[in-house]
Amino acid sequence: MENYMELIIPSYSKNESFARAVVGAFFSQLDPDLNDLNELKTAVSEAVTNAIIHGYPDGVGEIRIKAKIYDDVFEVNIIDQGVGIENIEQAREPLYTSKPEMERSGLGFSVMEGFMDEVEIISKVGAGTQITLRKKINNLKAQ
Amino acid sequence: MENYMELIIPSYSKNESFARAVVGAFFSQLDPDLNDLNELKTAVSEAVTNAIIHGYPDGVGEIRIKAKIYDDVFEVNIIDQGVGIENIEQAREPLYTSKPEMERSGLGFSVMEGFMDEVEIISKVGAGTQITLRKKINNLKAQ
Amino acid sequence: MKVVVRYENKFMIASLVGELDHHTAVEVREVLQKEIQKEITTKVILDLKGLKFMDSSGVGVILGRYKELDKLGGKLVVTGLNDTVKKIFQISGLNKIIKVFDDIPQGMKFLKEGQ
Amino acid sequence: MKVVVRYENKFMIASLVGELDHHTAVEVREVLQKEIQKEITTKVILDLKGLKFMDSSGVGVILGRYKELDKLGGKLVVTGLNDTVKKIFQISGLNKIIKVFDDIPQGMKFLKEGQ
Ligand SMILES: Nc1ncnc2c1ncn2[C@@H]1O[C@H](COP(=O)(O)OP(=O)(O)O)[C@@H](O)[C@H]1O
Ligand SMILES: Nc1ncnc2c1ncn2[C@@H]1O[C@H](COP(=O)(O)OP(=O)(O)O)[C@@H](O)[C@H]1O
Repeated sequence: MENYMELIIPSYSKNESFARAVVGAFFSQLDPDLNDLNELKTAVSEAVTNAIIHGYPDGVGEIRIKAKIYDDVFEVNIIDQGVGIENIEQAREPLYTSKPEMERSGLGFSVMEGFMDEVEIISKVGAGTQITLRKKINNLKAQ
Repeated sequence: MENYMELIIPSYSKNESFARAVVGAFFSQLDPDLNDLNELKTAVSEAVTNAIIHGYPDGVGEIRIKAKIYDDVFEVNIIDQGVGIENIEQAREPLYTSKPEMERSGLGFSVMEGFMDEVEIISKVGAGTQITLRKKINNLKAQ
Repeated sequence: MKVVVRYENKFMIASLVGELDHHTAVEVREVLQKEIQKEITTKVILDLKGLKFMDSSGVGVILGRYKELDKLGGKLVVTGLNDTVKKIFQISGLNKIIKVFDDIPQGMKFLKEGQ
Repeated sequence: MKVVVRYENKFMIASLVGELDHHTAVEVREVLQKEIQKEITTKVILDLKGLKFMDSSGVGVILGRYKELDKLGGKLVVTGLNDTVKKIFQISGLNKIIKVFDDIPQGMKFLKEGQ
Protein backbone atom coordinates (compact mmCIF):
# COMPACT_ATOMS: atom_id res chain seq x y z
CA MET A 1 0.00 0.00 0.00
CA GLU A 2 2.98 2.35 0.52
CA ASN A 3 3.07 5.18 -1.96
CA TYR A 4 3.92 8.84 -2.22
CA MET A 5 3.68 11.82 -4.51
CA GLU A 6 4.96 15.36 -4.65
CA LEU A 7 3.32 18.24 -6.46
CA ILE A 8 4.73 21.69 -7.15
CA ILE A 9 2.51 24.55 -8.29
CA PRO A 10 2.72 28.33 -8.44
CA SER A 11 0.56 30.14 -5.88
CA TYR A 12 -2.21 31.21 -8.26
CA SER A 13 -5.61 31.04 -6.60
CA LYS A 14 -6.95 29.17 -9.65
CA ASN A 15 -4.67 26.28 -8.60
CA GLU A 16 -6.57 25.74 -5.34
CA SER A 17 -9.09 23.42 -6.98
CA PHE A 18 -6.36 21.61 -8.93
CA ALA A 19 -4.29 21.04 -5.77
CA ARG A 20 -7.13 19.52 -3.76
CA ALA A 21 -8.22 17.43 -6.76
CA VAL A 22 -4.71 15.96 -7.06
CA VAL A 23 -4.45 15.08 -3.37
CA GLY A 24 -8.01 13.74 -3.52
CA ALA A 25 -7.12 11.53 -6.51
CA PHE A 26 -4.08 10.22 -4.63
CA PHE A 27 -6.19 9.61 -1.50
CA SER A 28 -8.70 7.69 -3.62
CA GLN A 29 -6.40 4.68 -3.87
CA LEU A 30 -7.54 3.98 -0.27
CA ASP A 31 -11.15 3.68 -1.51
CA PRO A 32 -12.50 6.29 0.91
CA ASP A 33 -16.20 7.07 1.03
CA LEU A 34 -17.37 10.40 -0.40
CA ASN A 35 -17.48 12.06 3.03
CA ASP A 36 -13.92 11.18 3.95
CA LEU A 37 -12.77 12.30 0.52
CA ASN A 38 -14.59 15.64 0.82
CA GLU A 39 -13.20 16.27 4.29
CA LEU A 40 -9.65 15.52 3.17
CA LYS A 41 -10.01 17.82 0.17
CA THR A 42 -11.41 20.58 2.38
CA ALA A 43 -8.50 20.40 4.82
CA VAL A 44 -5.99 20.46 1.95
CA SER A 45 -7.82 23.40 0.39
CA GLU A 46 -7.51 25.38 3.63
CA ALA A 47 -3.76 24.88 3.85
CA VAL A 48 -3.16 25.57 0.15
CA THR A 49 -5.33 28.70 0.28
CA ASN A 50 -3.36 29.90 3.31
CA ALA A 51 -0.07 29.44 1.47
CA ILE A 52 -1.46 31.47 -1.44
CA ILE A 53 -3.04 34.31 0.56
CA HIS A 54 -0.91 34.53 3.69
CA GLY A 55 2.35 32.85 2.64
CA TYR A 56 2.78 34.86 -0.55
CA PRO A 57 0.67 38.00 0.00
CA ASP A 58 2.54 40.17 -2.48
CA GLY A 59 3.30 37.92 -5.41
CA VAL A 60 3.56 34.42 -6.75
CA GLY A 61 5.70 31.78 -5.08
CA GLU A 62 5.91 28.01 -5.24
CA ILE A 63 3.87 25.64 -3.14
CA ARG A 64 5.03 22.08 -2.58
CA ILE A 65 2.47 19.46 -1.65
CA LYS A 66 3.63 16.04 -0.58
CA ALA A 67 1.37 13.15 0.23
CA LYS A 68 2.31 9.73 1.45
CA ILE A 69 0.78 6.53 2.66
CA TYR A 70 2.74 4.62 5.28
CA ASP A 71 1.75 2.22 8.05
CA ASP A 72 -1.76 3.27 9.00
CA VAL A 73 -1.34 6.93 8.04
CA PHE A 74 -2.25 9.19 5.15
CA GLU A 75 -0.06 12.30 5.47
CA VAL A 76 -0.06 15.51 3.50
CA ASN A 77 2.51 18.31 3.74
CA ILE A 78 1.78 21.75 2.35
CA ILE A 79 4.95 23.80 2.18
CA ASP A 80 5.55 27.42 1.21
CA GLN A 81 8.67 29.55 1.36
CA GLY A 82 6.72 32.65 2.12
CA VAL A 83 6.54 35.14 4.97
CA GLY A 84 6.02 32.61 7.77
CA ILE A 85 3.84 32.83 10.87
CA GLU A 86 4.92 35.02 13.79
CA ASN A 87 2.65 33.57 16.46
CA ILE A 88 1.59 30.01 15.73
CA GLU A 89 -0.57 29.69 18.84
CA GLN A 90 -2.55 32.77 17.85
CA ALA A 91 -2.84 31.57 14.24
CA ARG A 92 -4.41 28.33 15.45
CA GLU A 93 -7.07 30.14 17.46
CA PRO A 94 -10.56 29.87 16.00
CA LEU A 95 -11.67 33.12 14.36
CA TYR A 96 -8.21 34.67 14.40
CA THR A 97 -7.31 36.10 11.01
CA SER A 98 -4.74 38.66 9.98
CA LYS A 99 -6.88 39.51 6.94
CA PRO A 100 -10.43 40.34 8.14
CA GLU A 101 -10.73 42.90 5.35
CA MET A 102 -10.66 40.02 2.86
CA GLU A 103 -13.67 38.34 4.52
CA ARG A 104 -11.36 35.64 5.86
CA SER A 105 -13.15 33.88 8.67
CA GLY A 106 -10.08 32.82 10.64
CA LEU A 107 -11.38 29.27 10.58
CA GLY A 108 -8.88 27.57 8.28
CA PHE A 109 -6.97 25.82 11.04
CA SER A 110 -10.19 24.94 12.88
CA VAL A 111 -11.49 23.20 9.77
CA MET A 112 -8.19 21.37 9.27
CA GLU A 113 -8.34 20.18 12.87
CA GLY A 114 -11.99 19.23 12.57
CA PHE A 115 -11.39 17.12 9.49
CA MET A 116 -7.98 15.54 10.20
CA ASP A 117 -6.59 13.47 13.07
CA GLU A 118 -3.46 15.60 13.40
CA VAL A 119 -2.43 19.07 12.26
CA GLU A 120 1.15 20.25 12.71
CA ILE A 121 2.50 23.71 11.95
CA ILE A 122 6.18 24.45 11.49
CA SER A 123 6.93 28.03 10.51
CA LYS A 124 9.73 30.55 10.53
CA VAL A 125 9.25 34.23 9.81
CA GLY A 126 10.88 35.10 6.51
CA ALA A 127 11.51 31.44 5.66
CA GLY A 128 8.11 29.85 5.22
CA THR A 129 5.54 27.47 6.59
CA GLN A 130 5.03 23.72 6.53
CA ILE A 131 1.64 22.30 7.44
CA THR A 132 1.34 18.56 8.11
CA LEU A 133 -2.07 16.93 7.98
CA ARG A 134 -2.53 13.33 9.10
CA LYS A 135 -5.42 10.95 8.87
CA LYS A 136 -5.45 7.48 10.40
CA ILE A 137 -6.49 5.16 7.63
CA ASN A 138 -8.24 2.83 10.09
CA ASN A 139 -10.54 5.70 11.06
CA LEU A 140 -11.87 6.01 7.52
CA LYS A 141 -15.50 4.98 7.30
CA ALA A 142 -15.07 2.64 4.34
CA GLN A 143 -12.30 0.63 6.03
CA MET B 1 -3.44 31.68 -18.88
CA GLU B 2 0.21 30.81 -18.08
CA ASN B 3 0.57 28.08 -15.50
CA TYR B 4 2.69 25.08 -14.68
CA MET B 5 2.91 22.09 -12.38
CA GLU B 6 5.39 19.41 -11.50
CA LEU B 7 4.56 15.97 -10.17
CA ILE B 8 6.93 13.36 -8.75
CA ILE B 9 5.84 9.76 -8.26
CA PRO B 10 7.52 6.41 -7.74
CA SER B 11 7.38 4.08 -10.73
CA TYR B 12 4.65 1.77 -9.44
CA SER B 13 2.31 0.65 -12.21
CA LYS B 14 -0.66 1.56 -9.99
CA ASN B 15 0.43 5.20 -10.39
CA GLU B 16 -0.22 5.17 -14.16
CA SER B 17 -3.88 6.09 -13.71
CA PHE B 18 -3.03 8.72 -11.07
CA ALA B 19 -0.41 10.34 -13.31
CA ARG B 20 -2.69 10.70 -16.33
CA ALA B 21 -5.54 11.90 -14.09
CA VAL B 22 -3.33 14.67 -12.69
CA VAL B 23 -2.15 15.87 -16.09
CA GLY B 24 -5.74 15.59 -17.32
CA ALA B 25 -6.96 17.74 -14.42
CA PHE B 26 -4.30 20.34 -15.17
CA PHE B 27 -5.19 20.26 -18.90
CA SER B 28 -8.85 20.79 -17.99
CA GLN B 29 -8.26 24.46 -17.17
CA LEU B 30 -8.22 24.91 -20.98
CA ASP B 31 -11.80 23.60 -21.15
CA PRO B 32 -10.98 20.86 -23.69
CA ASP B 33 -13.72 18.63 -25.05
CA LEU B 34 -13.83 15.01 -23.88
CA ASN B 35 -12.00 13.73 -26.97
CA ASP B 36 -9.06 16.07 -26.62
CA LEU B 37 -8.87 15.26 -22.91
CA ASN B 38 -8.90 11.50 -23.57
CA GLU B 39 -6.24 11.78 -26.25
CA LEU B 40 -3.97 13.83 -24.00
CA LYS B 41 -4.40 11.36 -21.14
CA THR B 42 -3.65 8.46 -23.47
CA ALA B 43 -0.40 10.02 -24.73
CA VAL B 44 0.70 10.78 -21.15
CA SER B 45 -0.18 7.23 -20.10
CA GLU B 46 2.06 5.81 -22.85
CA ALA B 47 5.07 7.84 -21.75
CA VAL B 48 4.54 7.16 -18.04
CA THR B 49 4.07 3.43 -18.69
CA ASN B 50 7.30 3.39 -20.71
CA ALA B 51 9.19 5.03 -17.86
CA ILE B 52 7.83 2.40 -15.47
CA ILE B 53 8.40 -0.69 -17.66
CA HIS B 54 11.39 0.25 -19.79
CA GLY B 55 13.05 3.02 -17.79
CA TYR B 56 13.09 1.14 -14.50
CA PRO B 57 12.81 -2.53 -15.52
CA ASP B 58 14.39 -3.94 -12.35
CA GLY B 59 13.05 -1.82 -9.55
CA VAL B 60 11.36 1.37 -8.49
CA GLY B 61 12.66 4.79 -9.51
CA GLU B 62 11.21 8.27 -9.60
CA ILE B 63 9.28 9.75 -12.46
CA ARG B 64 8.97 13.50 -12.86
CA ILE B 65 6.09 14.89 -14.85
CA LYS B 66 6.03 18.56 -15.71
CA ALA B 67 3.23 20.31 -17.52
CA LYS B 68 3.04 23.91 -18.60
CA ILE B 69 0.88 26.27 -20.52
CA TYR B 70 2.65 29.02 -22.41
CA ASP B 71 1.84 31.01 -25.54
CA ASP B 72 -0.32 28.68 -27.60
CA VAL B 73 1.19 25.46 -26.25
CA PHE B 74 0.32 22.80 -23.72
CA GLU B 75 3.54 20.92 -22.97
CA VAL B 76 4.17 17.84 -20.87
CA ASN B 77 7.58 16.38 -19.95
CA ILE B 78 7.88 12.84 -18.64
CA ILE B 79 11.33 12.27 -17.17
CA ASP B 80 12.98 9.17 -15.76
CA GLN B 81 16.54 8.55 -14.60
CA GLY B 82 16.43 4.96 -15.75
CA VAL B 83 18.33 2.85 -18.27
CA GLY B 84 17.87 5.18 -21.26
CA ILE B 85 17.23 4.32 -24.91
CA GLU B 86 20.09 3.02 -27.04
CA ASN B 87 18.54 3.59 -30.46
CA ILE B 88 15.92 6.34 -30.45
CA GLU B 89 15.11 5.96 -34.15
CA GLN B 90 14.36 2.29 -33.69
CA ALA B 91 12.31 2.97 -30.54
CA ARG B 92 10.10 5.35 -32.50
CA GLU B 93 9.35 2.76 -35.17
CA PRO B 94 5.78 1.46 -35.08
CA LEU B 95 5.60 -2.08 -33.67
CA TYR B 96 9.17 -2.04 -32.36
CA THR B 97 9.31 -3.23 -28.77
CA SER B 98 12.15 -4.57 -26.67
CA LYS B 99 9.62 -6.48 -24.55
CA PRO B 100 7.43 -8.59 -26.87
CA GLU B 101 7.24 -11.29 -24.19
CA MET B 102 5.20 -8.82 -22.07
CA GLU B 103 2.57 -8.43 -24.81
CA ARG B 104 3.87 -4.92 -25.46
CA SER B 105 2.65 -3.83 -28.87
CA GLY B 106 5.48 -1.46 -29.69
CA LEU B 107 2.91 1.23 -30.39
CA GLY B 108 3.48 3.62 -27.49
CA PHE B 109 5.35 6.22 -29.51
CA SER B 110 2.95 5.84 -32.45
CA VAL B 111 0.02 6.62 -30.16
CA MET B 112 1.85 9.62 -28.66
CA GLU B 113 2.53 10.91 -32.18
CA GLY B 114 -1.03 10.25 -33.29
CA PHE B 115 -2.51 12.17 -30.37
CA MET B 116 -0.05 15.05 -29.95
CA ASP B 117 1.28 17.74 -32.28
CA GLU B 118 4.91 17.15 -31.29
CA VAL B 119 6.80 14.33 -29.58
CA GLU B 120 10.44 14.78 -28.62
CA ILE B 121 12.72 12.13 -27.15
CA ILE B 122 15.95 12.94 -25.33
CA SER B 123 17.72 9.93 -23.87
CA LYS B 124 21.12 8.78 -22.68
CA VAL B 125 21.97 5.19 -21.88
CA GLY B 126 22.50 4.82 -18.15
CA ALA B 127 21.22 8.34 -17.44
CA GLY B 128 17.55 8.33 -18.36
CA THR B 129 14.90 9.55 -20.76
CA GLN B 130 12.91 12.74 -21.21
CA ILE B 131 9.81 12.70 -23.38
CA THR B 132 8.26 16.02 -24.41
CA LEU B 133 4.68 16.07 -25.65
CA ARG B 134 3.22 19.26 -27.15
CA LYS B 135 -0.28 20.19 -28.16
CA LYS B 136 -1.19 23.46 -29.89
CA ILE B 137 -4.02 24.91 -27.87
CA ASN B 138 -5.55 26.49 -30.97
CA ASN B 139 -5.94 23.01 -32.47
CA LEU B 140 -8.20 21.89 -29.62
CA LYS B 141 -11.74 21.32 -30.80
CA ALA B 142 -13.40 23.36 -28.09
CA GLN B 143 -11.35 26.48 -28.81
CA MET C 1 -18.90 28.53 -10.17
CA LYS C 2 -22.41 29.71 -10.97
CA VAL C 3 -24.86 31.78 -8.96
CA VAL C 4 -28.45 31.34 -10.12
CA VAL C 5 -30.85 33.94 -8.71
CA ARG C 6 -34.62 33.80 -8.87
CA TYR C 7 -37.50 35.41 -6.96
CA GLU C 8 -40.46 33.56 -5.50
CA ASN C 9 -43.14 34.86 -3.10
CA LYS C 10 -41.07 38.03 -2.78
CA PHE C 11 -38.13 36.02 -1.49
CA MET C 12 -34.81 35.89 -3.27
CA ILE C 13 -33.49 32.38 -3.85
CA ALA C 14 -29.80 32.24 -4.77
CA SER C 15 -28.46 28.82 -5.73
CA LEU C 16 -24.70 28.21 -5.72
CA VAL C 17 -23.52 25.65 -8.26
CA GLY C 18 -19.90 24.43 -8.39
CA GLU C 19 -16.97 24.80 -6.02
CA LEU C 20 -16.86 27.63 -3.50
CA ASP C 21 -13.32 28.39 -2.42
CA HIS C 22 -11.13 31.48 -2.03
CA HIS C 23 -10.67 31.69 -5.80
CA THR C 24 -14.37 31.62 -6.66
CA ALA C 25 -15.51 33.53 -3.55
CA VAL C 26 -14.81 36.92 -5.19
CA GLU C 27 -17.26 36.25 -7.98
CA VAL C 28 -19.93 34.83 -5.67
CA ARG C 29 -19.65 37.82 -3.36
CA GLU C 30 -19.95 40.30 -6.21
CA VAL C 31 -23.01 38.66 -7.76
CA LEU C 32 -24.79 38.36 -4.40
CA GLN C 33 -23.92 41.91 -3.31
CA LYS C 34 -25.18 43.39 -6.57
CA GLU C 35 -28.42 41.45 -6.32
CA ILE C 36 -28.96 42.34 -2.65
CA GLN C 37 -28.29 46.02 -3.38
CA LYS C 38 -31.23 46.04 -5.79
CA GLU C 39 -33.34 45.75 -2.60
CA ILE C 40 -36.08 43.83 -4.35
CA THR C 41 -36.38 41.97 -1.07
CA THR C 42 -34.24 41.53 2.04
CA LYS C 43 -35.32 37.93 2.70
CA VAL C 44 -32.86 35.60 1.07
CA ILE C 45 -32.56 31.84 0.78
CA LEU C 46 -29.03 30.73 -0.09
CA ASP C 47 -29.29 27.22 -1.49
CA LEU C 48 -26.09 25.16 -1.39
CA LYS C 49 -27.54 21.97 -2.89
CA GLY C 50 -25.50 22.41 -6.09
CA LEU C 51 -22.22 22.99 -4.25
CA LYS C 52 -19.69 20.27 -4.99
CA PHE C 53 -17.15 21.82 -2.65
CA MET C 54 -16.87 24.47 0.03
CA ASP C 55 -14.17 25.43 2.51
CA SER C 56 -13.87 28.17 5.14
CA SER C 57 -13.63 30.83 2.42
CA GLY C 58 -17.32 30.05 1.91
CA VAL C 59 -18.00 30.81 5.57
CA GLY C 60 -16.60 34.30 5.03
CA VAL C 61 -18.81 34.94 2.00
CA ILE C 62 -21.98 33.63 3.64
CA LEU C 63 -21.42 35.45 6.93
CA GLY C 64 -20.62 38.65 5.02
CA ARG C 65 -23.94 38.54 3.17
CA TYR C 66 -25.81 37.64 6.38
CA LYS C 67 -24.42 40.76 8.03
CA GLU C 68 -25.30 42.99 5.07
CA LEU C 69 -28.88 41.77 5.09
CA ASP C 70 -29.06 42.10 8.87
CA LYS C 71 -28.12 45.77 8.54
CA LEU C 72 -30.94 46.23 6.04
CA GLY C 73 -33.33 44.61 8.53
CA GLY C 74 -33.49 41.49 6.38
CA LYS C 75 -32.77 37.82 6.84
CA LEU C 76 -30.62 35.14 5.23
CA VAL C 77 -31.24 31.43 5.66
CA VAL C 78 -29.23 28.59 4.12
CA THR C 79 -30.53 25.32 2.64
CA GLY C 80 -29.28 22.13 1.02
CA LEU C 81 -26.06 21.49 2.97
CA ASN C 82 -24.24 18.22 2.38
CA ASP C 83 -22.57 16.41 5.31
CA THR C 84 -19.18 18.03 4.90
CA VAL C 85 -20.64 21.54 4.64
CA LYS C 86 -22.84 20.83 7.67
CA LYS C 87 -19.71 19.97 9.62
CA ILE C 88 -18.05 23.21 8.48
CA PHE C 89 -21.09 25.11 9.75
CA GLN C 90 -20.72 23.34 13.11
CA ILE C 91 -16.96 23.84 13.40
CA SER C 92 -17.34 27.52 12.53
CA GLY C 93 -20.36 28.07 14.77
CA LEU C 94 -22.13 29.50 11.71
CA ASN C 95 -25.10 27.22 12.49
CA LYS C 96 -25.61 29.21 15.71
CA ILE C 97 -25.88 32.48 13.80
CA ILE C 98 -27.61 31.49 10.60
CA LYS C 99 -30.72 29.30 10.31
CA VAL C 100 -30.13 26.14 8.31
CA PHE C 101 -32.85 24.05 6.61
CA ASP C 102 -32.83 20.84 4.59
CA ASP C 103 -34.47 22.33 1.51
CA ILE C 104 -35.84 25.52 -0.03
CA PRO C 105 -39.52 24.94 0.93
CA GLN C 106 -38.58 24.63 4.61
CA GLY C 107 -36.46 27.76 4.41
CA MET C 108 -39.32 29.60 2.74
CA LYS C 109 -41.81 28.43 5.34
CA PHE C 110 -39.58 29.87 8.08
CA LEU C 111 -39.20 33.21 6.31
CA LYS C 112 -42.97 33.45 5.73
CA GLU C 113 -43.80 32.75 9.38
CA GLY C 114 -41.26 35.35 10.44
CA GLN C 115 -43.07 38.08 8.50
CA MET D 1 -11.12 -2.82 -13.79
CA LYS D 2 -13.85 -5.43 -14.23
CA VAL D 3 -14.33 -8.16 -16.82
CA VAL D 4 -17.94 -9.32 -17.05
CA VAL D 5 -18.37 -12.56 -19.00
CA ARG D 6 -21.65 -14.01 -20.21
CA TYR D 7 -22.72 -16.52 -22.87
CA GLU D 8 -25.42 -15.94 -25.44
CA ASN D 9 -26.28 -18.05 -28.50
CA LYS D 10 -23.13 -20.04 -27.81
CA PHE D 11 -21.02 -16.90 -28.12
CA MET D 12 -18.94 -15.57 -25.31
CA ILE D 13 -19.47 -11.88 -24.58
CA ALA D 14 -16.78 -10.28 -22.43
CA SER D 15 -17.41 -6.71 -21.34
CA LEU D 16 -14.52 -4.61 -20.06
CA VAL D 17 -15.49 -1.98 -17.49
CA GLY D 18 -13.01 0.59 -16.18
CA GLU D 19 -9.56 1.68 -17.31
CA LEU D 20 -7.41 -0.66 -19.38
CA ASP D 21 -3.72 0.20 -19.05
CA HIS D 22 -0.48 -1.67 -18.39
CA HIS D 23 -1.37 -1.96 -14.69
CA THR D 24 -4.80 -3.50 -15.22
CA ALA D 25 -3.84 -5.46 -18.36
CA VAL D 26 -2.44 -8.37 -16.31
CA GLU D 27 -5.77 -9.00 -14.64
CA VAL D 28 -7.78 -8.62 -17.85
CA ARG D 29 -5.47 -11.03 -19.66
CA GLU D 30 -5.73 -13.63 -16.92
CA VAL D 31 -9.51 -13.54 -16.69
CA LEU D 32 -9.93 -13.73 -20.47
CA GLN D 33 -7.35 -16.51 -20.88
CA LYS D 34 -8.95 -18.62 -18.18
CA GLU D 35 -12.39 -18.19 -19.72
CA ILE D 36 -11.16 -18.96 -23.24
CA GLN D 37 -9.34 -22.06 -22.02
CA LYS D 38 -12.65 -23.48 -20.82
CA GLU D 39 -13.38 -23.83 -24.57
CA ILE D 40 -17.11 -23.37 -24.08
CA THR D 41 -16.94 -21.52 -27.38
CA THR D 42 -14.23 -20.03 -29.55
CA LYS D 43 -16.37 -17.17 -30.85
CA VAL D 44 -15.85 -14.16 -28.66
CA ILE D 45 -17.27 -10.64 -28.61
CA LEU D 46 -15.08 -8.24 -26.65
CA ASP D 47 -17.25 -5.27 -25.72
CA LEU D 48 -15.40 -2.07 -24.85
CA LYS D 49 -18.46 0.09 -24.24
CA GLY D 50 -17.72 0.30 -20.48
CA LEU D 51 -14.07 1.28 -20.98
CA LYS D 52 -13.34 4.72 -19.61
CA PHE D 53 -9.74 4.57 -20.74
CA MET D 54 -7.45 2.48 -22.92
CA ASP D 55 -3.89 2.92 -24.19
CA SER D 56 -1.57 0.77 -26.30
CA SER D 57 -1.25 -1.74 -23.47
CA GLY D 58 -4.83 -2.62 -24.37
CA VAL D 59 -3.79 -3.29 -27.96
CA GLY D 60 -1.37 -5.93 -26.67
CA VAL D 61 -4.04 -7.66 -24.58
CA ILE D 62 -6.63 -7.65 -27.35
CA LEU D 63 -4.24 -8.82 -30.05
CA GLY D 64 -2.94 -11.54 -27.73
CA ARG D 65 -6.44 -12.96 -27.20
CA TYR D 66 -7.21 -12.67 -30.92
CA LYS D 67 -4.17 -14.80 -31.70
CA GLU D 68 -5.04 -17.40 -29.06
CA LEU D 69 -8.54 -17.78 -30.47
CA ASP D 70 -7.21 -17.86 -34.00
CA LYS D 71 -5.02 -20.84 -33.08
CA LEU D 72 -8.09 -22.60 -31.71
CA GLY D 73 -9.88 -21.95 -35.01
CA GLY D 74 -12.06 -19.35 -33.33
CA LYS D 75 -12.80 -15.68 -33.82
CA LEU D 76 -12.68 -12.48 -31.78
CA VAL D 77 -14.60 -9.34 -32.70
CA VAL D 78 -14.62 -6.05 -30.81
CA THR D 79 -17.60 -3.75 -30.16
CA GLY D 80 -18.45 -0.45 -28.47
CA LEU D 81 -15.31 1.61 -29.18
CA ASN D 82 -15.35 5.29 -28.26
CA ASP D 83 -13.66 7.84 -30.54
CA THR D 84 -10.28 7.75 -28.81
CA VAL D 85 -10.15 3.94 -28.80
CA LYS D 86 -11.21 3.91 -32.47
CA LYS D 87 -8.24 6.14 -33.24
CA ILE D 88 -5.91 3.80 -31.32
CA PHE D 89 -7.23 0.91 -33.42
CA GLN D 90 -6.45 2.94 -36.56
CA ILE D 91 -2.99 4.06 -35.45
CA SER D 92 -2.10 0.51 -34.47
CA GLY D 93 -3.59 -1.09 -37.59
CA LEU D 94 -5.58 -3.34 -35.25
CA ASN D 95 -8.72 -2.45 -37.23
CA LYS D 96 -7.18 -4.22 -40.24
CA ILE D 97 -6.74 -7.44 -38.29
CA ILE D 98 -9.75 -7.51 -36.00
CA LYS D 99 -13.37 -6.82 -37.03
CA VAL D 100 -14.89 -3.86 -35.23
CA PHE D 101 -18.64 -3.23 -34.77
CA ASP D 102 -20.67 -0.48 -33.17
CA ASP D 103 -22.52 -2.73 -30.75
CA ILE D 104 -22.91 -6.33 -29.54
CA PRO D 105 -25.89 -7.24 -31.80
CA GLN D 106 -23.91 -6.29 -34.91
CA GLY D 107 -20.92 -8.26 -33.72
CA MET D 108 -23.14 -11.23 -33.01
CA LYS D 109 -24.78 -11.00 -36.43
CA PHE D 110 -21.34 -11.18 -38.07
CA LEU D 111 -20.26 -14.18 -36.00
CA LYS D 112 -23.54 -15.99 -36.80
CA GLU D 113 -23.20 -15.44 -40.52
CA GLY D 114 -19.61 -16.67 -40.39
CA GLN D 115 -20.71 -20.04 -39.02
N1 LIG E 1 1.02 29.60 5.10
C1 LIG E 1 0.92 30.70 5.91
N2 LIG E 1 1.84 31.69 5.87
C2 LIG E 1 1.74 32.77 6.68
N3 LIG E 1 0.73 32.95 7.56
C3 LIG E 1 -0.23 32.01 7.66
C4 LIG E 1 -0.18 30.84 6.85
N4 LIG E 1 -1.27 30.08 7.17
C5 LIG E 1 -1.92 30.75 8.13
N5 LIG E 1 -1.31 31.90 8.44
C6 LIG E 1 -1.75 32.88 9.46
O1 LIG E 1 -2.66 32.24 10.35
C7 LIG E 1 -3.90 32.96 10.39
C8 LIG E 1 -5.06 32.01 10.65
O2 LIG E 1 -5.23 31.13 9.56
P1 LIG E 1 -6.66 30.46 9.28
O3 LIG E 1 -7.14 29.82 10.55
O4 LIG E 1 -6.53 29.56 8.11
O5 LIG E 1 -7.64 31.67 8.96
P2 LIG E 1 -7.77 32.62 7.67
O6 LIG E 1 -7.09 31.98 6.49
O7 LIG E 1 -9.24 32.73 7.47
O8 LIG E 1 -7.13 33.92 8.03
C9 LIG E 1 -3.97 33.68 9.07
O9 LIG E 1 -4.83 34.78 9.12
C10 LIG E 1 -2.50 34.07 8.87
O10 LIG E 1 -2.17 35.22 9.59
N1 LIG F 1 11.50 5.62 -20.82
C1 LIG F 1 12.14 4.66 -21.53
N2 LIG F 1 13.31 4.14 -21.07
C2 LIG F 1 13.96 3.18 -21.77
N3 LIG F 1 13.51 2.66 -22.94
C3 LIG F 1 12.36 3.13 -23.45
C4 LIG F 1 11.61 4.15 -22.78
N4 LIG F 1 10.51 4.42 -23.51
C5 LIG F 1 10.57 3.61 -24.60
N5 LIG F 1 11.68 2.83 -24.57
C6 LIG F 1 12.08 1.84 -25.60
O1 LIG F 1 11.38 2.12 -26.80
C7 LIG F 1 10.64 0.97 -27.22
C8 LIG F 1 9.39 1.37 -27.96
O2 LIG F 1 8.48 2.01 -27.07
P1 LIG F 1 6.91 2.00 -27.38
O3 LIG F 1 6.72 2.48 -28.80
O4 LIG F 1 6.24 2.77 -26.32
O5 LIG F 1 6.49 0.47 -27.33
P2 LIG F 1 6.30 -0.54 -26.11
O6 LIG F 1 6.19 0.22 -24.83
O7 LIG F 1 5.04 -1.26 -26.45
O8 LIG F 1 7.51 -1.43 -26.12
C9 LIG F 1 10.43 0.17 -25.97
O9 LIG F 1 10.18 -1.19 -26.21
C10 LIG F 1 11.73 0.41 -25.21
O10 LIG F 1 12.74 -0.43 -25.68
